[in-house]
Amino acid sequence: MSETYPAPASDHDADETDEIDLVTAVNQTLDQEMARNDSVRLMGYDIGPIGGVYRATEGLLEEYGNERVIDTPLSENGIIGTAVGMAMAGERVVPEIQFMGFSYPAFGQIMYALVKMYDRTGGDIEVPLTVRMAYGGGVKALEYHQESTEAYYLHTPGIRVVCPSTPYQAKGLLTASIRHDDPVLFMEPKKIYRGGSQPVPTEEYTLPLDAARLVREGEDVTVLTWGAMVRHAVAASETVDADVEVVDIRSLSPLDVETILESVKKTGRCVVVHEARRTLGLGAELSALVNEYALDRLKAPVKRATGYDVHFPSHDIEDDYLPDEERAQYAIEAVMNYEF
Amino acid sequence: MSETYPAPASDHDADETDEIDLVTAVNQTLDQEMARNDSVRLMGYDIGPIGGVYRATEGLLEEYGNERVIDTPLSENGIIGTAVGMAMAGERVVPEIQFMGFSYPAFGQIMYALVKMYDRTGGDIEVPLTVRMAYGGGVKALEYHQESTEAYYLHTPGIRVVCPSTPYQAKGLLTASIRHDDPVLFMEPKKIYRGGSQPVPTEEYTLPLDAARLVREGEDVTVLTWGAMVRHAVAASETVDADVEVVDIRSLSPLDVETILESVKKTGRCVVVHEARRTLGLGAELSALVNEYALDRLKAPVKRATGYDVHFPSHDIEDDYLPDEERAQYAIEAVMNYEF
Amino acid sequence: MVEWTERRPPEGEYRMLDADGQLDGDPPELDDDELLAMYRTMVATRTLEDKMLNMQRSGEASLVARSRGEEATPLGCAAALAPDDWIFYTYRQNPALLYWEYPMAEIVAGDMGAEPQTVAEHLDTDEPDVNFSPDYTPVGVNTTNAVGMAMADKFNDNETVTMVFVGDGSTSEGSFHDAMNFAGVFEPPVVIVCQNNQWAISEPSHRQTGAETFAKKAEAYGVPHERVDGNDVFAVRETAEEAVERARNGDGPTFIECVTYRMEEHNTSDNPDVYRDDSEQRDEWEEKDPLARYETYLREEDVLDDDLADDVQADVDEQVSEAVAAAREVPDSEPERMFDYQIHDTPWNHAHQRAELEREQNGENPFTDFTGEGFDE
Amino acid sequence: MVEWTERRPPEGEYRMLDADGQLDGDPPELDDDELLAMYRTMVATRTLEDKMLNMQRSGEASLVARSRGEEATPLGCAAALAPDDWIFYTYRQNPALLYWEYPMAEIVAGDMGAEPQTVAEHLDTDEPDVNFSPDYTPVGVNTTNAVGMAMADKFNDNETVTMVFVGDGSTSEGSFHDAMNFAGVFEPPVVIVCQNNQWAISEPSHRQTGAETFAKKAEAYGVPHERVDGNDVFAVRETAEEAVERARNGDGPTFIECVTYRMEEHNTSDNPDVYRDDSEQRDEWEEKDPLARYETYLREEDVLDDDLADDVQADVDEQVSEAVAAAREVPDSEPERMFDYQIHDTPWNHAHQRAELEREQNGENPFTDFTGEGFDE
Ligand SMILES: Cc1ncc(C[n+]2csc(CCOP(=O)(O)OP(=O)(O)O)c2C)c(N)n1
Ligand SMILES: Cc1ncc(C[n+]2csc(CCOP(=O)(O)OP(=O)(O)O)c2C)c(N)n1
Ligand SMILES: [Mg+2]
Ligand SMILES: [Mg+2]
Repeated sequence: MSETYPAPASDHDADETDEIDLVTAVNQTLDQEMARNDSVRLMGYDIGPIGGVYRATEGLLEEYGNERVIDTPLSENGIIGTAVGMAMAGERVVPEIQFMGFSYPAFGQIMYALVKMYDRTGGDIEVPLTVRMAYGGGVKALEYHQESTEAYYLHTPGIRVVCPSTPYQAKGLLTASIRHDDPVLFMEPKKIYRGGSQPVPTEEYTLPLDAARLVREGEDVTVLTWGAMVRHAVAASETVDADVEVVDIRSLSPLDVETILESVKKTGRCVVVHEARRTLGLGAELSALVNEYALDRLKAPVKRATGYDVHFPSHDIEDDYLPDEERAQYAIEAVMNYEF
Repeated sequence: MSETYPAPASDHDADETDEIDLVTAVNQTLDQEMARNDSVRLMGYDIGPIGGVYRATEGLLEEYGNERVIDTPLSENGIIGTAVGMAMAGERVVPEIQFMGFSYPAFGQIMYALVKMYDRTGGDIEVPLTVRMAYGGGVKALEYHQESTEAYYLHTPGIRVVCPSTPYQAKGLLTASIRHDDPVLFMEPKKIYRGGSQPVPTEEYTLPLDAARLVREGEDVTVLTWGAMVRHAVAASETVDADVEVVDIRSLSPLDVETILESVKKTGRCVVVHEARRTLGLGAELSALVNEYALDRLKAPVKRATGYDVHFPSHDIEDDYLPDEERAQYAIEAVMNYEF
Repeated sequence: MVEWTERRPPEGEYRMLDADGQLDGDPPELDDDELLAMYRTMVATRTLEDKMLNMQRSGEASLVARSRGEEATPLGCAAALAPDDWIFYTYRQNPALLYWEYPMAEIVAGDMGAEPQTVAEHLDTDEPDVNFSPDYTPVGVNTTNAVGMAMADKFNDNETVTMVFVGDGSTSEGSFHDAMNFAGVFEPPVVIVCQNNQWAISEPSHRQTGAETFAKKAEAYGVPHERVDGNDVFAVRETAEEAVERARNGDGPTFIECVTYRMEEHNTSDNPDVYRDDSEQRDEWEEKDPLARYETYLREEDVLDDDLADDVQADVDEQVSEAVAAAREVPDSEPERMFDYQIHDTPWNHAHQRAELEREQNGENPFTDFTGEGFDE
Repeated sequence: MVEWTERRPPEGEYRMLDADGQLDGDPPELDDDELLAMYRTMVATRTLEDKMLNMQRSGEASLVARSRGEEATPLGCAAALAPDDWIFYTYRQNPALLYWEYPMAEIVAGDMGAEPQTVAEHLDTDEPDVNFSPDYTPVGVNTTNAVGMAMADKFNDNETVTMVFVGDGSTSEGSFHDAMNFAGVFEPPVVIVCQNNQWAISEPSHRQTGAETFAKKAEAYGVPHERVDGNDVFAVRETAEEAVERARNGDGPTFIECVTYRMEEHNTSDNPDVYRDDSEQRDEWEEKDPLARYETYLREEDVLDDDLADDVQADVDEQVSEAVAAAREVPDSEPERMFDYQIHDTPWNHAHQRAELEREQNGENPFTDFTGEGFDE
């Protein structure tokens, strides 16, 4: 099920590519999907004339008008609630929640309408919404602008959660999310919005929404990670004295359990790297799955190189909160050095 | 740190006890705490003349008047938001959220005000609120009346989460919660509100808010559970062919990691029983902790006998969703029979 | 015992039919068939709800909420719609469903606690001409969804109108605020009806809001509003028709407060004697009963007589009996159905947990997979 | 480029001082010291905010929001309070803070990104006479908390009044609805001020609400309301004083809309040229500048002259310099501080993670505990 990346250019058979960064990939995808399907509409505050506080929707209002790029009142609950209604009417809405940490006022509509309508109607009504949320820390913004609280949504049935780690991934996953008939929470790692460009096929393409991605093959230890942390995991892999396999979880819900277990069974060691707080962050579930289904292959306990169990701290110490190459490296070394 | 229970009557040195059920213990505690401290005020809808939909606040309006037992408009977000403001003014508010599944509209105020004020003010402003929520399934009610979504609050810093499993626990834990200067989410297992009486000291007493409770000692396998599931775990222990230790987690956040690890290190086997959905339910964290800190003692993987990763189903199949004695027993047997 | 003192809502709501069934002003332009269809809906609602109440008492149904004494509100509003319009409702609008011939057996089966797909598969019923949202448990939520749906219709130049019902208590929820606010800004074709029965479980409406009237809430959003006697089916219908027409003509949303009174318990798990002494108001409202009032009018206009009334009742009784019989045939759901409509596809966790559940049902241990590869040992 | 067209808010708001600084009606009962204190606050706000803007540009401060052109609103409202009252504010009310001598160095240090306890420990500042809530990032939330605080004061028969500021955009949040609704029902001593600067980042207020005015929102809740020229410090102050008095006398809440205009960027991460063409309105609002207007009045009344103005500016400059200097002395927080005020006590996870962090800081591997018993190997 897994897919290796970076794929050689020939892999995606793309005659034409654009050298673009992650936020531009998001922008291009929205543009292409809106061009392709009239029922795709964007909603959110500050997505219109200003093109989003990170410019992810730049230019789209001009191109598609204000009934397709809908600037709303400042209410997250109102955005999700009306977006669900539009979806019930057959639209394919892509609401933006400016920051993941501002999704909480919408928790009511998310729980009661977004993730439940399909089940409540016995499959009669689909809600094919893709909720875009910028997430993650390290940008010296205040309080809730820096959070990674995907765990709330991973414990919730009825919604998929997807997170890209590169421009190529962003385009393929966002295209697939918009086209999918389930609600999808699309996490955008804002720290790497402009964190480097790569050639991305100009043509539209999709990537699977239920498959982890093998970033780097290795025999000694598996690192499970996603989003803005992938780069740290890869950097750490290159400096430690071990043959590290890096798996980009990519589809956080549902999890690609096969790929995850396969990798850990092979290496016998596992480290999880994520920005979220540790207690009941996704690392907990990954560790539990490994425990439950690969215990006899484990050569060491699973270690979690994560954020701490605290509110996201102020600027002066945010870097001490966030996992980085060094923290990933320590975790890898710890499990490599473990002896029963 | 742990404490054994049921304590013999002499243990609590109580001359006088009342034979009461869990909801009556809650009612009695609220009464005693309100009598003891004028700043204790209750808030919620339907808590006044009607005394709560489960009668947990019965009689209190008559006794304390409508400035201490405050019937509010029908808005969970308004209840938590104004309760936090009252707490900032020095009150010790005990808001009721009628059902845990109705806490989601309040998620904004919970995240932004309740759990964050103490941190945001560098310890200057305390918010000593105890939010009571009836939780759990098996009562043939609709949708969100049956949920156990404590995981959302366990991944959240700045709030304690506590859950009693007996009338005696309910009184001691609720008293301690109300007197504590942290926000506490007090989960009330409504399925066993009237699920049996026991002698409870008439006098006020507290139980620790950070300690698990050893319900039953055993050598072969540890069952970690809480709330309405404790009775199933105990029942299962008595039928399986193994010497089972049952630990009532009781303090879900923060966890009493010492007691949990001590028990699992002793038995070498662990089962978690909870009503919540499995993925990122508390079982995930417990399994991850055991994996990380007791791997070399494990004789079998940790198994989770839990609810499934679905929306709480309709009446006709709710019993198939909920863990019970049988499911607990299967899990115990599975880990007992495991061989590396 | 502490009880709430009730306050009377301010006078001045629009009324056509007085408490004695006398019409003030022009008779509505409705032919006899239509007049009787409305009558039948009221009778059917009472008959069905009383039957369900009995089923609840005998343990067959789980929780029943009745609209007795409030029927004119959902009925008059729903009757203002046209085929292909949408209704978002709650547990308190059975007349709206029955007017549009929502399958009665589905209502009953739903109350008996089966999964919606089980009901759908076993009752081969026709879709009503008007679209119905599902009934949601969390209150207020549907108002925002209804406004969103109407926004889509506006953007797509559709002619359909969306109507949503909200209780007086539920206007306190943030979702109601969002619904009204988005409606004011986007001006979609939506009619938001506040069925003000003056109680939200145990709380009187003066504990919900300091507003003079619920209708006035619309001022905060620039939404046109009306206030009407919710027990007067003509006044309700006329007001709703105007709102629907406005919506259909592209002139945007309307908020309608229908003033009525909850005569009975909130639902079968409630006992209002504990919290309200309604002896005084109750009598007043008994006199304003929407069915009695309407029936008097129909009889005076010679649209209805004893024979016809008996026929209607007999017909309704039969329909209810058939519905109950059909609902009773709906089997319990297969337990595995709980996994069916979470997301499309079957991810690993669902496949695995479903297998666990099946093993449990078969008396096999569901926890014997230690490799993640399945159970075939 | 697509831009928003601006709409002018309806006329009719209460005004005392016209755009030329001419007073209409009785002069306010304020002595020269008080008049100058208000003047000084406006000057101090501009000076401080411009300084912080520069610090942001040079990378010293992270994100700066200015209240330029809106100063009369927070100033006039805050000046209506008395010691021991409470103010709940946002990033847009520096004049309220400075009027009550909130330590300037704390404002600067906060903007430089230190943990609050680090700031508190290193700046040994005095508490202002009026209580200030913390500044919360998520908008709307503080309104509900303020109403709760006032409810407590009412229940305790305290004489204190709570005032809370909310932006026009933030009235769209559910928490604002709750605040207003609870205020209407419980009638606590609270003054809710909507600082309507007509923009919420890139969205004009006509995209926030269909209401005729923001003041009208209070109708939905039965809360008395006023609408006032937010650039006229006398009108704002008088209106606020009446509201505060009403609150203090037990007559409940007031909602005040202050009509003003956001002259500059939302904050330093914003560029308004992208989304608004304010060339026309900007000039009008420039003419209504609250400081210029007020200064004209003071000069005409001979309360102020060039010398005094120079003195005030010099004094403010010095205060700002000192504040900046003091703030620059605040060191970065100890990383371990992030664990300090989550809950009281130190549970296992905090103790353990704190130890991990300390090891990491010391270049030791933080993941070597495999027993849960700690790191001493
Ligand atoms: C979000 C949410 N909170 C609480 C409840 C519990 N509840 C169900 S009905 C009800 C009262 C609703 O009153 P009202 O809106 O006046 O409608 P009515 O029952 O009078 O028709 C309450 C509190 C709920 N269903 N959803
Ligand atoms: C809950 C929440 N959602 C979104 C934001 C992002 N945000 C910060 S300020 C702002 C605009 C607020 O506008 P307004 O209320 O008019 O205040 P102003 O900035 O004009 O003073 C937004 C959207 C936030 N801080 N909190
Ligand atoms: Mg009602
Ligand atoms: Mg504004």
